[in-house]
Amino acid sequence: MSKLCSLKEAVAGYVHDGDLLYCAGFTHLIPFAAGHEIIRQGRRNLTLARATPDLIYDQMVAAGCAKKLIFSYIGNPGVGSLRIVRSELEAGRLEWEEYSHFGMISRLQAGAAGLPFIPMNQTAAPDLEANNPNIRRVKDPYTGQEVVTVPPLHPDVAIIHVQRADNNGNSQIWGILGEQKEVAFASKKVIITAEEIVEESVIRSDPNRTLIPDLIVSAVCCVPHCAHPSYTQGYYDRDNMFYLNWDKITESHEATQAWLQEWVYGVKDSDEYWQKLGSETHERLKVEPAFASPVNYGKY
Amino acid sequence: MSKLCSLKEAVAGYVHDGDLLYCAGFTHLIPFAAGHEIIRQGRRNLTLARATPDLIYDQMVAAGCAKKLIFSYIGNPGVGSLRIVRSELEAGRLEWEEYSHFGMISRLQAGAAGLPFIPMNQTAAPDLEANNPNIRRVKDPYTGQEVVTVPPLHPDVAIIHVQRADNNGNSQIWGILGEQKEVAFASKKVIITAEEIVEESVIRSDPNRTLIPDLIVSAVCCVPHCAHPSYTQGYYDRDNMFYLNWDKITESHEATQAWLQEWVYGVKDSDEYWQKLGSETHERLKVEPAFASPVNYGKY
Amino acid sequence: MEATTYSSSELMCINAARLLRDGDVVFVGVGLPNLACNLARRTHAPNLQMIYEAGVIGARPSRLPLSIGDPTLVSGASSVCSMYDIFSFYLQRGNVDVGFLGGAQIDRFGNINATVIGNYASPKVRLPGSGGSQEIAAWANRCYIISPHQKRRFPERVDFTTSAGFLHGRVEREASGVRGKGPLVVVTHLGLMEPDENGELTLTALHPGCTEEQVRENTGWPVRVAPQLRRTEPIEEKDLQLLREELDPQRIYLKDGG
Amino acid sequence: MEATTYSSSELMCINAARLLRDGDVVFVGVGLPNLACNLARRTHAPNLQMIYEAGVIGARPSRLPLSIGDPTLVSGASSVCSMYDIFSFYLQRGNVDVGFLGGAQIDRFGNINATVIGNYASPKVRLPGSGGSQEIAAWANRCYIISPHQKRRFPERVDFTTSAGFLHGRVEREASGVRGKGPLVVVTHLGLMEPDENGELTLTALHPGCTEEQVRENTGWPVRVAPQLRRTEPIEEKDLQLLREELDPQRIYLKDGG
Repeated sequence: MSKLCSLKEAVAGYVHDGDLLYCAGFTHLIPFAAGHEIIRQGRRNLTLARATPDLIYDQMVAAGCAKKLIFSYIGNPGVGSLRIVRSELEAGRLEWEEYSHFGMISRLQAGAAGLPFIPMNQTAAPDLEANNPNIRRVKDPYTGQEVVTVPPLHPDVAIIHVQRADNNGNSQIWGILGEQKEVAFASKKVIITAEEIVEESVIRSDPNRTLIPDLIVSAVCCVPHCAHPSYTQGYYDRDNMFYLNWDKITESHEATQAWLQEWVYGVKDSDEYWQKLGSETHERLKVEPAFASPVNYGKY
Repeated sequence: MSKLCSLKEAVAGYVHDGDLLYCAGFTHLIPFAAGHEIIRQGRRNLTLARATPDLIYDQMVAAGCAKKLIFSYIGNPGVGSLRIVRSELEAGRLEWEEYSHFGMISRLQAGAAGLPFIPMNQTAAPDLEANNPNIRRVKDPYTGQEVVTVPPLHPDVAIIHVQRADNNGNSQIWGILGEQKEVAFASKKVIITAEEIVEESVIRSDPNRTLIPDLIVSAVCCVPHCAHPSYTQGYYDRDNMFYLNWDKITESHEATQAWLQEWVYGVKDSDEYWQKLGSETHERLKVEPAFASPVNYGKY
Repeated sequence: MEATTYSSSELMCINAARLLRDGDVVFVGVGLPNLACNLARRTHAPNLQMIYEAGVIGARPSRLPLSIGDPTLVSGASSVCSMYDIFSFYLQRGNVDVGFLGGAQIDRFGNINATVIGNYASPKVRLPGSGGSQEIAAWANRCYIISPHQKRRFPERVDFTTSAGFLHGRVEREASGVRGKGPLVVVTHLGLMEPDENGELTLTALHPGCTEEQVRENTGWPVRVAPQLRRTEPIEEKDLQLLREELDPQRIYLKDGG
Repeated sequence: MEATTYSSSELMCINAARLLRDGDVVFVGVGLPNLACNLARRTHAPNLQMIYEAGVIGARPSRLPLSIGDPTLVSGASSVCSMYDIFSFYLQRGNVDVGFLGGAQIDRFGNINATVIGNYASPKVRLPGSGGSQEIAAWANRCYIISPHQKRRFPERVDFTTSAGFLHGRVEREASGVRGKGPLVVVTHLGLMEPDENGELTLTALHPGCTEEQVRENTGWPVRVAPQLRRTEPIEEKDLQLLREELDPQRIYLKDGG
């Protein structure tokens, strides 16, 4: 059953004001185009969850989409501070809920597994636990020692960018996997954005590569270059220059809003965005091919 | 650092009397050749853990290697009863510890994750829990509801058959994954048997396919056809005829011992065993190739 | 009109297939459940999703799988994952619509014994044990049981509860908080039994040519008959043909079981 | 003999590399730790295993990674897994020998603050937060901290304990039962500090040309000096050459930080 639709339709149909949203991807495959579409459609009061908010949430916060952030590391990776998010937090204008990476990812694992909590070993670091009532303790019934627990996270909607998917939503990812699979299974609805929509036979020739099965997917959108300025392994490189530029742009409120005007509100969709980036950028982000060794599944 | 050695050396060096052993593989990639080598080397008082003991443990129990079984399903898959194991259990000559599949696999997941226990939702089926003191309860600190727990399993040694590995032990598997990865990380030592030893560059061309990393591997053995009569996806088919024959053979103690004499004690190693099976069997188990679609990682 | 002849396995298989809805996600075992699912997929439920406990999702076996981990399940499947993932991300998470179950004993309240006949510590007969069924019975949205109708298979009370039906009554299952609705239909070669409001299995349908008397004789408790006892639809030639010619041509699972 | 000149980043990086042993499994962050590990792998520790929190194992980056999830970490790596797996199967399971840490504040007992300056609920400065460091500090067998030696970075007590050092003393960490041995060395641009039997960081070595006086002036507590104060080995030209010509030719991380 084909779930193919445009990103505009998917966001209109499945992302609502007040939702708990998880745009997945640990530095890799961050669905920037989906974030921009959400900004264009003017969503408000979202709770934005991501281990690393990254520029995508900095932009969404700057555009006024968010009321709360759930996170484990707020930085501009490899550059420094995430200025918008940081200043909103310091000013008390943005609610937040904070974990370590492992705590955050464990919430997703519990959510994906249908568990009411998941245990983690103690870390002896007391202060986050003291400040987050979601972090609790339970006694290990075998040794009597305490372990730390987190509850499941169940986003209303997850947006997950992948290298290739079929019409039904069976999705394959290679390179850094981050928390993509756990987010998909933890969430109530899943929107897939894919660099390429391929024949079902391509997916079924390599079932071990399928990270997300169609049965949990609500919508599939063909969105090439969706991840810029992050990257898609094998398709294009990370645009580090943009990560550096964002640090400058966000030094001023005016420059930030001007950027949103020009690059988000001012473009129709991700195709127009990509064209606007220009051939020099396209050239700079190109990658030479390097193929995986063949794998024989056999005809059975 | 190469860990390449013969299967004989690996068993001699890493499998000791009294060990808790886990030969991995859920119907796929069962390391029969390793089981036979353990029988030939006369190991005794082993605790044999496997979700499905399958013929490999039936044979090891018949050869007198085992004092205890940890399992979740004892059958001859697709055929019926596992006669040797069943009669030893009924006669009270073999100790046992029993779980559901999910309980068994959860013990491995806890072991692999370094956790003192793992929670599972309730199933309302009371009797296994009442008969196995390892199955306990804990109160979910969020809802106050009880969940069921199992403790980690940490085998002394795991034996894991894979399609291809490099000298260091980086191992790739495709097809049914079963509990291979969890067993490897849960165990104190890991022996890899591989259909093929390949160049490190083959493995590194497709890192997402690597299920087991070298850093937890003690020994790597090149053992083609190790899994017969089970199978290796893409390399040879399951020998269902043998599964049916075993059911007949094990109707009598004499026939069982005669089979062990001829096919285990009577052959030097897995190469001799495979040759002895003969060309008709080789032909019958051949598979036509069917390759996975190419995947481009890109040169970065 | 000449009567169609079929084995009791064929009868049960076709009636089990009828319980499946298009789009269902089914946790499949080998044998009759596998045949029933493939039959449904080839007839009224083309979008049936078959999931196997070995970690295979969306299998499209091109030959009859002879074990739960047959390589034909993998070739052409849509996804493969670990066993831990299939039990946690799929089954425990609530992504499985239907589970098929069987066992050596099924009792008045749909509880199943696949573990031991006699005492657990020193069993008279040691059976295979739970495998996946303890969790399937608890967490699949709907469960169906397939079993030949014999008195020894349908005792008043199982010797050992491997998988929960309605325990001592529906309220007990509901109080436990497990997510699945429990066994909704038991398909035998005589007819269908379904739980009443108290969770007790009652005869709700008879296959063509079968009688209440046969059911009473072959059930280990005084089985009640539903007020509106139905007849199951007659077996159609085209379903038999699919089973015999394409799905199990060697009659490995279709040889008569009762 | 002419004195070799180098930046303080180069000095810290080379001294950090010296702490690594051949065969170590290292949980690597970007920046100086990444350079230190690559330097060690290219010199005395060819079998160093580099693991990244993004889920990359056995990385062999062919260019300088600019983020923790740079694609160059994946191409040519030996394995990639999910973040849940890297934190549970690798770090929590005890498969990581060495973790590198840094932070805005490091206190007398090696506790690290990477979360807030001031009060948590209404912070003066909001820092990035833990990321992976809370668990690395607890569960890696050995931890090393790299930081420029400045008074504001080395307060008597951190404002917020993001990652545990020795808490209020070694016994407190040991009582907590965490598996790792805690911070074993703090590498600064002035020298090395190591915990004494009570877990208090004390000056154990000075880099060539640096003085106890400088260390005292730039530490926020009355720092003790080990009875056997050492000098670190002089920086070798060949290490500088590797860093400058091959590992960070654009001097992205090697531009002077102190």
